[in-house]
Amino acid sequence: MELTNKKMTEADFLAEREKVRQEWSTGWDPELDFSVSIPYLKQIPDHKIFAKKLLKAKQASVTMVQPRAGVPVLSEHIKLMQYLENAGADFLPTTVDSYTRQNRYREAEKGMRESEQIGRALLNGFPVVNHGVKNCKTVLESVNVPLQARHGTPDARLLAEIIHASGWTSNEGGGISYNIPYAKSIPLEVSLRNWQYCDRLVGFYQEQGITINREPFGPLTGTLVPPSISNAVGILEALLAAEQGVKSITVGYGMGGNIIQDIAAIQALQNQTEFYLAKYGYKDCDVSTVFHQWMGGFPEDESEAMGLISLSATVATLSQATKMITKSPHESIGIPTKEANGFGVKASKFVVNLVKGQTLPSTNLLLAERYQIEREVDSLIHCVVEAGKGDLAQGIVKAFEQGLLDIPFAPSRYNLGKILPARDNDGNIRILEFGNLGFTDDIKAFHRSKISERAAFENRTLSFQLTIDDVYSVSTGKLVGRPKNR
Amino acid sequence: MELTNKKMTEADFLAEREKVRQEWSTGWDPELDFSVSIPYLKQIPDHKIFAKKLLKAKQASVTMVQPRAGVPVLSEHIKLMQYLENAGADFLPTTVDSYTRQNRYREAEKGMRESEQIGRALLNGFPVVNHGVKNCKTVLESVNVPLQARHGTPDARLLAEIIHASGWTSNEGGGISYNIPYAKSIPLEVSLRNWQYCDRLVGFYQEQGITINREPFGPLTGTLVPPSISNAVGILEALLAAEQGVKSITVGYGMGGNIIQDIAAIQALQNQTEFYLAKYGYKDCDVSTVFHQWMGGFPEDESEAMGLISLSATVATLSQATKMITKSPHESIGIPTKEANGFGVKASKFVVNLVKGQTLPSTNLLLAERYQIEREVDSLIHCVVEAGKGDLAQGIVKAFEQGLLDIPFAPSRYNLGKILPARDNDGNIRILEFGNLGFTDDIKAFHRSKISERAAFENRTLSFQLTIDDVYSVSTGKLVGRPKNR
Amino acid sequence: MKSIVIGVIGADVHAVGNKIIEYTLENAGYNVVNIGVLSSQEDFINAAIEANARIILVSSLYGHGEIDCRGMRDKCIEAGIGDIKLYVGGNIVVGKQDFEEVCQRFLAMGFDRVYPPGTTIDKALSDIKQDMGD
Amino acid sequence: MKSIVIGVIGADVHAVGNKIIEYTLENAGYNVVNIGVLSSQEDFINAAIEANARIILVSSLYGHGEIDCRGMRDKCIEAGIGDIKLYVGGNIVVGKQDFEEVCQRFLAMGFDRVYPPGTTIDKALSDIKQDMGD
Ligand code: B12
Ligand code: B12
Repeated sequence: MELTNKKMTEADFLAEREKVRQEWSTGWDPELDFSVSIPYLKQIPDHKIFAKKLLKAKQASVTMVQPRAGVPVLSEHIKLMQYLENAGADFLPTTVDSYTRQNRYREAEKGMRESEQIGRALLNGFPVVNHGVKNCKTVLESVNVPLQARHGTPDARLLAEIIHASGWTSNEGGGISYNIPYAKSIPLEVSLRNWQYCDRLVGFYQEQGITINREPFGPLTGTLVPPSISNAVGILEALLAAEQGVKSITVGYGMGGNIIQDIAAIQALQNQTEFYLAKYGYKDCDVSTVFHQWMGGFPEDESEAMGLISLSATVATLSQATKMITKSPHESIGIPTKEANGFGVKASKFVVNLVKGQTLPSTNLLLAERYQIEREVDSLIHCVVEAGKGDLAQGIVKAFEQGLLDIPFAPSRYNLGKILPARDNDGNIRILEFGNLGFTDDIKAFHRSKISERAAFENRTLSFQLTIDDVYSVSTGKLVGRPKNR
Repeated sequence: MELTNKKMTEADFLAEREKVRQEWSTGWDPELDFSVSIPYLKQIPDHKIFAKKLLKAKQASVTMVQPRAGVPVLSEHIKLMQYLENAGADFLPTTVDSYTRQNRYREAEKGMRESEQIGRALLNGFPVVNHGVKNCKTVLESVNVPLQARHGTPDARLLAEIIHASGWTSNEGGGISYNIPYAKSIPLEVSLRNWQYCDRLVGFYQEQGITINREPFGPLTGTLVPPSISNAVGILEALLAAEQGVKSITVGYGMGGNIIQDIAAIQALQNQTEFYLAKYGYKDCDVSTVFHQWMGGFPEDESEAMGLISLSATVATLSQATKMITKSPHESIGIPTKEANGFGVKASKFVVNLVKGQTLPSTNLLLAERYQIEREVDSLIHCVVEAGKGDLAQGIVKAFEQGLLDIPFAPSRYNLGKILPARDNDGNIRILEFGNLGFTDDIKAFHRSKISERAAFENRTLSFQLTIDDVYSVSTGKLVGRPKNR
Repeated sequence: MKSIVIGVIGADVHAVGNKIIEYTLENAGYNVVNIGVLSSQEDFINAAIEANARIILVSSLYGHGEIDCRGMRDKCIEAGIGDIKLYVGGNIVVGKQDFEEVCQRFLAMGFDRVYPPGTTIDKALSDIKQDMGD
Repeated sequence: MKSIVIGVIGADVHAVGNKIIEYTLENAGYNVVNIGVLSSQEDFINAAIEANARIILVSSLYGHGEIDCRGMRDKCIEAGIGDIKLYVGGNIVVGKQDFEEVCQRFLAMGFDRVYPPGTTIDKALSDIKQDMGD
């Protein structure tokens, strides 16, 4: 069956569902039956429902705080969640381990059991599928804020079934954003198809009056991603989700480092997601935004990391993103202890409380940057639509094939990998090599002139070295990766 | 001899100098003789000269980082300084203990000796006078950046002699800013007179071709000080210093919390200090600014404190202040360990490096706030000039007597203590009770309307309770001290 | 009205907390004698005798509290008010120290109640009420 | 040109460092065989045999390195390249652990060189040169 951007029929969906539930023993659990999951989801109190809390935050213009966190053993994971809630997290995550993300449940099982035995985490997250509905419900029932799964799974169908049936009211991911940065050889057709299922599941619950939030993963590879590329991907995934009946969508963006560009990007993202949803006829979606604290390589020094975390929190708050994802002072080293994770949450929350209500006024500079991002997004989406001859899902596959959409530093072989980003003289992320990126000539000229300005200032030629220097720059305490003598 | 704002004659200065050197045994030290100190100061390399490094920073629009720090025992103090230099401090301080600040050298001696013996600091700083020139030179020679004394001493004449002869090329303080917040019963005539001496000493060195920097203490009581009041005091002290021959002046400001107001305050301070110096005929002074990270009560939690420190650093950098004074995560508890102090330095420095070059564009809001501060400063300085019938020093004494100048929460009985500050709805620091403050009626009306707006929003009457709530607010993680139900 | 003497001891000029303590205790219904900052042990004791106070509440913020408070109980005894309650709070020693130890040091000096940094006056109100017999 | 095999082991997709390592080692004059992310022990070993490599440089960033690297030396021996140098670096275990201990664990697994987090490839170049006999 060819991939198209069409709502799955209920029959197709239910038939596929039977197969999905066969993938691992926990799928057989009768608590996954809709006759059990729907009443369970309906009795969840408002304060644990993602969509409702997001809407309230958006209306109050207050930026909510959410960490990433997950450990393999249930009791430890609950302690972790409770600790982070006490530290002030407005939303809780459950980060899923990397075996589960690749549907390698056998290895996940082994890692989970061994971690239990030796009392030291051998997995980098909580294996939701192996834990199953019962344990996932226990997690939800141990906390007082909404729960979301955060992962990076090209095929998250069983995972989505299990978390939603457990009352976790949000799922992160998407057919592009949980494939291109997270896989090597999974065709986009496959991941897009799988995520249509995840979205259709949410749409199904929506039809029963249960709103579940969906969050495309904004930062992609987290490494020098130009805002228009990540915004375009977020908008495309929002459109695909809406087609399957999703009504609460949170689009995301990973901090770039130039304050004006970051705020412009969040404003453009909110604005254009709403615009495109309306344009395609999805008129009753709630759109909110999430700002990810710096997603690239972190400084090793913990005080510097705290500086970066708090700076990220300041920009997130000024941008009035609905939510921010926090980092910890251990970021460059390894999965944080709960204390280190709480440190990031508390500092971020403190900054939010002090800065909330303050915004960066709309200046020409800000408007110009936002306009630039919006034009670029329009150009990219236009290419996708053209490539798909009107079908968005087809368009996405084609666009990646041809490199019209291209994500820097992505591991996937279904990504052309020809573009090279670099910063301009003010630290804005621009593009040095376009490959086949779907930009009009005037947009390319703008990027070229911006990067040339920098190269001239640094008295060097345009080359991959600029990109490399910028990959290292923030972790070594600079925004622009200048050569030594500058 | 009546106090007037006139440059001390060399004869008067030298005569007084003989007496000052009698105050404590270390004053007799022949290294204080100009025949020794002038050549010593002349051989100090550029990178240890405050004025030169400040000028370079100002020209490059980079905000320099300086902590506060000082412990009683020499060897420990040197370790502390070296540690902070390694952490990235661009300038080093030496915070002086509170007995020395009150010229209680006998108690300082006792505290110093006892600290040496029990191996635990009993003094809250480095007793410069008791240490004398020899030890102070050892400190300077152990580091590679400029050194400054930071204290709070109404009579710092001997202290100034000792530090400058030791090659410390900056001294913080002033006749107002090191009296009103730091003393109870020392008449302003006395402290102003003493600081004329300190400034004249710097002027004397200047005549020998040696530039020493002077820095009025901007934050005053550090507690809800309206920007126009601290700016006016800084400008007045700059004028008094310039009269005595000081050429390098750094005026200061303590963060208030509203980003726009903070940036407006720094811009107004730089601008008006230059303006008034020129107006009074001091045409060749270098003016720079220093932004103090939040000076009021700090949150106890160390991660929150790190959030506040990094937020302060962000605002300082955006304001393009020439220098910032950092705080540590131990602030609310006690004098920090060197590690905790270094934590604040490193986080701040990291933020500077990431944010430098980025500014808040001049918007109407920013310009309006700056204009407001400038008008208020003009109004205050006008009152001082009037009160002194043309003599600034006399005017300052009279203005404080009458409450035309009034500093909130100051311990001095020479301060009327009638004004009460409070925040407006946006967190700007405004004035609730004016006492006799030298504001024109339209300025008062502006403040009243701003605070009434907040009171109306909070549905409560104007009272001291607003001020109290605002004293506690930042340390409890809010900018505006709202009542519980808001 | 029952009297309580407050002030900030030694060469300490931290005035903000002192003003708030005055306001809070007056609101709580006590006769507050505030001798302000930069006060000596003698200033506290004289004020307590004059006002017939039951409690002397010493603030020390700047770190020299340990030196400044030594011998205060003896001076009270000499002055004939040996059984007055002595409170101390603020940031009473230099730096972040183990509070248990710090507390012992001040109890040994004859203080009745010793508070760690961050104890706002509100949190001590119930102790005051108790010692006042309210 | 001397050959070196690089890649990211296990279910790990961190691609940025891998691309930079390739670039750096090529610049240093080696023939780099980059098997990319999501590579198994077998992928590494097959590539090493094919390219006649002297070093296998394993990256592991995501935390499962300990599980993923077990038995790799034995597999090399079985495949007849028992004396190949095995490097491992990145963020090779879960969380912030005492590196001495971590290092011992990997040495015991038969790795020759084990690097703590934050060791960029530049810092390992001199070790590589040495083991290559340059
Ligand atoms: C960017 C990033 C991502 C991107 C990766 C995009 C991509 N496909 O490449 C995204 C967002 C997708 C991602 C996903 C995940 N990530 Co990640 N990620 C990072 C981050 C922030 C930067 C990595 C990076 O690119 N650095 C820049 C490059 C140039 O440096 P590098 O990778 O370290 O490589 C250099 C050196 O390490 C060294 N090196 C590498 N290998 C070797 C080998 C030898 C022998 C030598 C000598 C040197 C060497 O040389 C390289 C070049 O100089 C790091 C944390 C950090 N470092 O700040 C976390 C981090 C690596 N990620 C982590 C984790 C756990 C994950 C996830 C499980 C998700 C999560 N926590 O939510 C998933 C895993 C997915 C998977 N299956 O692998 C953890 C690993 C934890 C641990 N080991 O305990 C880290 C450390 C963050 C943390 N503290 O939690 N991540
Ligand atoms: C504002 C401030 C200043 C202002 C004071 C202005 C003024 N005249 O009042 C200025 C800038 C002038 C200043 C100067 C100095 N300060 Co100061 N200052 C502060 C700061 C930031 C806030 C104090 C404050 O006003 N808080 C708000 C009020 C409401 O709270 P509070 O004072 O703590 O009082 C409350 C409670 O403590 C409690 N309380 C107080 N006393 C008592 C007693 C009892 C019995 C009880 C139950 C409760 C109680 O109730 C009060 C009301 O709720 C604190 C650090 C902090 N807390 O964040 C440092 C701090 C107190 N200062 C300190 C120091 C060292 C100094 C200086 C020596 C200079 C320096 N480091 O550069 C000089 C000292 C001058 C002198 N001779 O005293 C140190 C003391 C260190 C220590 N104990 O180890 C602190 C802790 C900062 C630090 N970590 O280094 N300071």
